[in-house]
Amino acid sequence: MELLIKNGAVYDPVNGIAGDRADISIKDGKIVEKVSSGASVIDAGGRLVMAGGVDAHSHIAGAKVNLGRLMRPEDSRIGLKSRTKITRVYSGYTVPNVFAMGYRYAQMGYTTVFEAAQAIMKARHTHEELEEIPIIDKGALTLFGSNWPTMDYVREKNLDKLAAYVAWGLLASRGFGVKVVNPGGGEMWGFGKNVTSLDDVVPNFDVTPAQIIVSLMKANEMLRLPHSVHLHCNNLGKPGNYKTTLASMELAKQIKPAKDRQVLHVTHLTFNAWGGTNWGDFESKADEIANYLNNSDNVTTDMGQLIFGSATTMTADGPVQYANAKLLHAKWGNGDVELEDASGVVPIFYAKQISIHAIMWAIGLELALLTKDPYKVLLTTDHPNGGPFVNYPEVIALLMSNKKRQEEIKTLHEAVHKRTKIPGIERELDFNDIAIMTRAGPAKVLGLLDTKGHLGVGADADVAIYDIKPDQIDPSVEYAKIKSAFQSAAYTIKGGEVVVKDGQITATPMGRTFWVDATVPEEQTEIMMKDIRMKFKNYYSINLANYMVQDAYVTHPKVVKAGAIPVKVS
Amino acid sequence: MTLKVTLITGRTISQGVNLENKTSSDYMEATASCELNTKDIELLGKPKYVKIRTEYGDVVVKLKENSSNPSGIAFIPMGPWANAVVDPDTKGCGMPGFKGIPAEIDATENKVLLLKELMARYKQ
Amino acid sequence: MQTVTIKPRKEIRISVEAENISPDKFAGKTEKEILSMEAWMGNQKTTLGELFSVKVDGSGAAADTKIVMDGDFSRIKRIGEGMTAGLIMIKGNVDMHLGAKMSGGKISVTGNVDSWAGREMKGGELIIEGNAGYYLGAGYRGETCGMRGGKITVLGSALDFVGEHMCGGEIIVKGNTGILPGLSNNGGKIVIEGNTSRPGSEMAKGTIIVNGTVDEMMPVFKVEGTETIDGVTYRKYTGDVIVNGKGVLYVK
Amino acid sequence: MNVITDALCPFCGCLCDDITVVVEDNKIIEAKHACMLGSAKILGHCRLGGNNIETHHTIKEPMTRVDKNSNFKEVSYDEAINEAAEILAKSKRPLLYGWASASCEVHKKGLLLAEELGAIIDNTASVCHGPTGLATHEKGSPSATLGQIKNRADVIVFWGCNPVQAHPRHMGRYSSFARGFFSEKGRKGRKIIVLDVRKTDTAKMADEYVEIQQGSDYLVISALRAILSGHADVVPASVGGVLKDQLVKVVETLKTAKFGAIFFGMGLTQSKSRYKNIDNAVSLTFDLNSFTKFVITPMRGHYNVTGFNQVCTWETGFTTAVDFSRGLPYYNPGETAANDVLNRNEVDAAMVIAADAAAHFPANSVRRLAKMPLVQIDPHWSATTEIANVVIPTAICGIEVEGTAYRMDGVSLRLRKMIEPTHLTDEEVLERITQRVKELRGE
Repeated sequence: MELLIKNGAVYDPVNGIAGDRADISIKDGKIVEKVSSGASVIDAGGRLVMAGGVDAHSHIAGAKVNLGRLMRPEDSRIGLKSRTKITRVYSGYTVPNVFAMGYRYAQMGYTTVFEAAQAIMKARHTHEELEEIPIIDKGALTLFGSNWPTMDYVREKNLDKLAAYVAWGLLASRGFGVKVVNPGGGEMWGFGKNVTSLDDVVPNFDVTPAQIIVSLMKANEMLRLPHSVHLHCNNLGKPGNYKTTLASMELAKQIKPAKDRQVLHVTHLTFNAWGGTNWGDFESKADEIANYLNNSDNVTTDMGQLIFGSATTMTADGPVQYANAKLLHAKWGNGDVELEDASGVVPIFYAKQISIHAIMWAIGLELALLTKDPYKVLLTTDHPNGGPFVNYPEVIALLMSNKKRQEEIKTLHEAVHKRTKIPGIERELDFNDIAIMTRAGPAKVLGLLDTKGHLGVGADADVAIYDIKPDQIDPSVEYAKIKSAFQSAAYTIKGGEVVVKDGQITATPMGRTFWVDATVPEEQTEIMMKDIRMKFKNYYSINLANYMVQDAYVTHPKVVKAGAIPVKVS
Repeated sequence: MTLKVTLITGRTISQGVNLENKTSSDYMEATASCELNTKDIELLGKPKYVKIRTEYGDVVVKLKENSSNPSGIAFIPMGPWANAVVDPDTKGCGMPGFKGIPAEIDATENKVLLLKELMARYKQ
Repeated sequence: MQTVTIKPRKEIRISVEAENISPDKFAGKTEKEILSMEAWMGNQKTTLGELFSVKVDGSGAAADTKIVMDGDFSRIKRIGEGMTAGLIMIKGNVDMHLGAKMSGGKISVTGNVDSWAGREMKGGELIIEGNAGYYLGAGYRGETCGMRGGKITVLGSALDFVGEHMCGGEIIVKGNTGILPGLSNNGGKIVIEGNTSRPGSEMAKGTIIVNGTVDEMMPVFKVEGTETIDGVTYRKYTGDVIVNGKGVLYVK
Repeated sequence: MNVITDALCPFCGCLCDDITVVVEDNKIIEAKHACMLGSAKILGHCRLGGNNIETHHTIKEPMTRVDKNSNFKEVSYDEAINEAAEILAKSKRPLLYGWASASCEVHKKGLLLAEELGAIIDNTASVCHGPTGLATHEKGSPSATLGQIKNRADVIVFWGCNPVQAHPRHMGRYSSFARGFFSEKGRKGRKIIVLDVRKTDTAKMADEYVEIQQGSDYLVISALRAILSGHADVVPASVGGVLKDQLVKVVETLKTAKFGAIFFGMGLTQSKSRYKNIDNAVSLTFDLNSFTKFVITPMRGHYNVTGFNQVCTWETGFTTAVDFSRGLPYYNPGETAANDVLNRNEVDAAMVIAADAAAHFPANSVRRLAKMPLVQIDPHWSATTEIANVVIPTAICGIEVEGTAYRMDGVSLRLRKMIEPTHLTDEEVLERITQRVKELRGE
């Protein structure tokens, strides 16, 4: 099957194309040099063409997402759409059903999305949902930060075992990368407590969060994993936490990357670039974080942009969620996973006139606008923590238009003037920046730049065409047009197939699931497995034989090879 | 005499063991019964069978002794016999009244209906 | 002034969803237009005309529209849903969700109404001469607020969960109510002339007045002595203490 | 002889995964580690296995009958499937009920059929832990996997549940007797509190038994919460038949736990106040977390009743009792659950699959089912068979077919196939019914 996209105003930062008219040739799901005259043709007519969007951090599948749905029938009753001959039913806004999840991403021109947290023991559930999300390619990051084997090996300073465990854990969970959430805190939440700094000692395991982070970064690089360690910092959700965030970033300096990428991705900064000492003097410290990023090359971040209105917070950070539920008098979901991690789900409503929310809104934007290199700040809302992913076009419009920001600021609590820098920031991002923050950047951060995030030959034929003519629009002024165009792609092409036309779903192919198969020397795995077998015998409530995600749950796998020993090419 | 009780239904192990064995006498033995404590049984005159009546119907089951029941609590294992007398109202939340139904119990000479007979009643 | 008279054409077993029966929807419409309006019976799309005879006199805006319904509507759901103005007068019984989300106007019913009457009501008035079902003036699953405003009067009795999650407005039940009226009440007023049980659990704000007897009191209220309202002396309670509630419960 | 280790027991919500099954000539001759319930299921009722085959009645061939009082006629799968499709396609308010004894893969097919038909789809949680879902909508669900409880819990509460009878291996594997990392003393290191309306076998094993007057659980929970929040003064001397002194003692035990777990059953979900009991118990758990760590977990009955709720939630946004009649999913138990619509006599055709509605619904609902066109899909002859028109036997999930099931704590596991099936699977039958419905509708 061949397809030619003619006359696009192409933004492809990886290949140095910034708005030039170019044709994109597609054959058998890949971008190729050229196609035959028999190819079908889409005339982009000067409209904006980008690679399919890539989201490196979103909560789209698994136990806590489904708990969010279960807790919130009031959310599921909005966004409803009947089935058609092509599509299943849609439901939900902050916690959409699996079908709406895939359709809505595709409708925005996104083609690849990564679920940001799964416990190994609950990974089967994650994959059951991923299997039902239509169209998009996906993958899931696996939690390691409070796992007992992790902490044992960190304490023993046994990096070989740690690397073997990480490799095995990725296989067991069919995971893509190493997620670390409030390291050590998940274990402490097992008895209702938490760590408060990078140097607190986790009782019974005798390790600190800093040691966990550093060791996992080392293991990650030993394994040459495509993605770096993906960190949700300690003290998230607490005023003054920017110091912990900076200290965590600083740890990355000890590590050399094994690949051309960061060694640490620090996620959803909206929730951990906080100054002040309490809710009264709470303020943004996004400028400090941006300043750090501007002077460092081994750390990347994402915004976790806040969107006013309804959101559902969900995270493996169990203790912060209990604190939130208490503070908000909200319903509370908690999901401790034996020997592994915690999690919590709490609904929230972000209001413009609540000072804390107004400041948080500013943090994500400040971070993106004050950090010079857009490759270092990915566009996310930490769906659905900062707000649902369907609001990405709103974020794009805010980043591209100071006028829009200033109008929004007028409607917000006055704290946004005193305790953030956003009112004075004039920078407006251009289409190239946006293409980086939503395509090239996430693909690079994930280590998938070979096939994702760009339109060069050999890339996956994932393309979005938006109803904007870049040479005829002033995003600064016409931000409403920008927003609506990004909400509803003129075309989304996934693996060479037109899946969206004029914002409507036209086909629902099954996407692939990326996971990483990292090899370590067999004997290393065998030594590590002795410990694992002991843990299953004594502590897990299921048998080892039933633990690993079976092939039946990953029917369209895309296996990325990695490993501590050279991979044999077959 | 007529014994006034609060009726509850619930699982038992033999009800569970015979869950996929509904046509057997074992299942009937496991579920077509009513448990009362010794004192209540004596009040009824220690009959073999009892008829249970509620606002919603009546059913004949075998009487069994269970000393752990407080006086005035009658327990019937969940199943077709219990369901002949439970409250069909779902109280606005989908759940019928399987527990806490006011009931009257009398000794009876009538026989316990077989599952087939019980179901046949519903087809009339 | 527009008057729309609706009568059932046939006995209905499978409940019909007829949110189109509302002054807002009927205002300025002709008989023919109303007859062709959509309704759903189970999974079948149908029209009001298939189910009802409709007579229209005059024409007017919603506020000047009166809907007179005569007959058995006990399988017609969602009458007057979301209405903002006008009048619905029902001689007969009606099904669930009567006047759900209504914000203005008035609905009166001579018979009984099924559950969720006045669900998430914001304003207007609902008068029920017969009995009401469960969740009178309550909310939807998972929402934090039920009724927010307006007034509901039931001359008969109501079942469980009257005014659950109520955040405002007023509910008066002349007869008895089932258990847990005013559960999680967060504002508004509930008056029960008859008997009830377990009132005011988890109430944070709002007022509940019981003129009959309380079968079972929740063990979560502070006794505050007595207070006289309109010449009637009540035992006054405040709570629910568990949620540091500022709700007030008066029991005669 | 074939030995399958680490097999899952497809009976109760414990979903024990340590069963060793011995198979000979496609017959299961042994099921090591299984409890009485599990053995009965795996051995006794398996179509080809076990010693009880003569007494245990499975359905051999598809069967139909026009008149419910006449005898069944054995027919081909095609005929039965066609008839089932015709009944469902014609219906204005079809109900698809059951799903507890089937895998998640079956649930997915069922939800697709429900969408296609514009049906109401509901599972057995409706008469079991449906109220637990309703409480989750109100207050959430502070829970944990069972291993977390096994490793840490020093206080365990069983409220309105009787694991000795209903979940025989629960106390050994996950709760009272289980040993773990921080609980190497097992039972000796734990306090067990049982609250119930009668002294069940579980209550007899407790350190503290609190006998509640039937229907008063809600009041008792509120009293515990009031005491916990420092308002013991407003609590009367006796609540729900329990003396205040005992309640105060219980609160002291709860709040001084290092890790506490509450397990609850139908004693809460089915008693007066229904889901509000759970709502209140979740709040008690919430409140206790201000003092220590506490979690709460429902004792789910069937091995995969939880799985249906999971699949239904991720596919529709709602946990069960979903009404697709207007194309959009609509959810409101009290209005859309199986017994709501049956009690109101709204349903005009039904399909019961992997459950026995006729045995577990109140008489009034069964009477309705008995008088409408009724399709049953199940391996076993049950009360529902007695009132069905079309009966389609299928392979037994978890014994003859593999697939996914969710344990009571939401951990998903893969069911094993122990022996070869002799019948079509539920998935195949549902797929074919859906296909036939589409054809009948000209799609």
